[in-house]
Amino acid sequence: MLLPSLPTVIRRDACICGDVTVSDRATISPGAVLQAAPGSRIVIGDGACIGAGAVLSACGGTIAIETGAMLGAGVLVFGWGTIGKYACIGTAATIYQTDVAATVAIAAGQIFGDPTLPNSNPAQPPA
Amino acid sequence: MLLPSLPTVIRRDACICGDVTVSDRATISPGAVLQAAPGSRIVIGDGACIGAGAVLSACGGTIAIETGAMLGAGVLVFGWGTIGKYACIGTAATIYQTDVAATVAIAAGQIFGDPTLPNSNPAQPPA
Amino acid sequence: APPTPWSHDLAKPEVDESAFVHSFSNLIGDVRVGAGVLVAPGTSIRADEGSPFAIGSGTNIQDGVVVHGLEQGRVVGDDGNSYSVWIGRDACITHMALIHGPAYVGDKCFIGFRSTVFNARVGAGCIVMMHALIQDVEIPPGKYVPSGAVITTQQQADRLPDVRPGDEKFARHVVEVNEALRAGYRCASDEA
Repeated sequence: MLLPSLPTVIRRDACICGDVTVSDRATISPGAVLQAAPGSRIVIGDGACIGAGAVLSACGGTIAIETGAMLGAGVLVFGWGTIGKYACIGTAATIYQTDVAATVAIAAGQIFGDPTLPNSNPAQPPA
Repeated sequence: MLLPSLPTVIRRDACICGDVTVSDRATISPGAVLQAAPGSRIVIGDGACIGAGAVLSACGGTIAIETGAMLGAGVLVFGWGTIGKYACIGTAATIYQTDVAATVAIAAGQIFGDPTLPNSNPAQPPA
Repeated sequence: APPTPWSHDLAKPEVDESAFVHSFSNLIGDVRVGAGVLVAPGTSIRADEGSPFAIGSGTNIQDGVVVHGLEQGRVVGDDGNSYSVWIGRDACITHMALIHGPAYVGDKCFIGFRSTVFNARVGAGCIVMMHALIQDVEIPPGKYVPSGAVITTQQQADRLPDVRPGDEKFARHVVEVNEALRAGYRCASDEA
């Protein structure tokens, strides 16, 4: 597998703009960018962790990161979608306009929601 | 699958004691506990993120959290072990005296390194 | 920009006054930014080893993009001069893409999420989808590079299909989102 390039963390703080709600029990790492276009929202739940240099760009709906969900360093979530409770999204994965079920773990560098790829739906949670 | 519960965070600060080195580009969430027994160490690298209420207890060696690695809320790392670069350890997982390879994503609530459990070695990184 | 040991003797970026460079980005060295360009938060454009860089008018550089260049190696830009990185007009360099010089990205190219262009030329009007690697090749204008493709030999580059009607659907959507965000940035910076 080609591991895509890892994020460069150039800033110690995070950039949050637009209608973004972050639980005070969530953790946002340095260099993360959370931005919601006008009319769209981002909601980050309790105990969620957003890794260094991750980008959440909401447009056309809501990006919800539920309780205890984890986004690794450099993860990209684009458009809209819910990352379910306790899901774990590996480093440098891309989630495009799609939901990820609760407790799913996604390996580093994967793409989900690409309309041009077969099998671009996230795995189901472990039984 | 039984969802793990999030740790109760009663402190806004983290508790760091013993020989613990934290990169100033790492993020340590409220209520995390990092403690190294005499003769043991903890090292936290650049861009690493330690979730709320996570517990790292070094004993008999070094716990190293490498660059960009993420530990979700309530993760327990006990004994010694290296969490490789950009690995992602899901909420409330337990890592006991074992290493986790770079970029591996581990689902919430899993246990690794327990000698009494079968299949208790962390997944290998994607080929 | 945070200083590097060698950055004190670097040329300063030249940014057209109609361009928007978000403060949460890192732009250093001889970078020539044209009219109406958007440089989003979390980008790093460092002409500290290879330089100069040119970013043509109307192009957008989205969140998390890295543009950098090797000290050695140059491409010829559309103006006939040598550049470490040339990005043409009305191009779209999307989230997390890496453009590493020597690199040429032509007018109206679309470089999808997390794709890499290194030591390569991507001709005008190409659409590169997500997580692709383009290295050591020259892609003719108007080609389509699917998601996850690894194009590292000229033979592979020459076999790429042309962009077909419909291929630009995803690209257009990402561009539209970007327009919405640009409006948001403008509001935010007016408030500030």
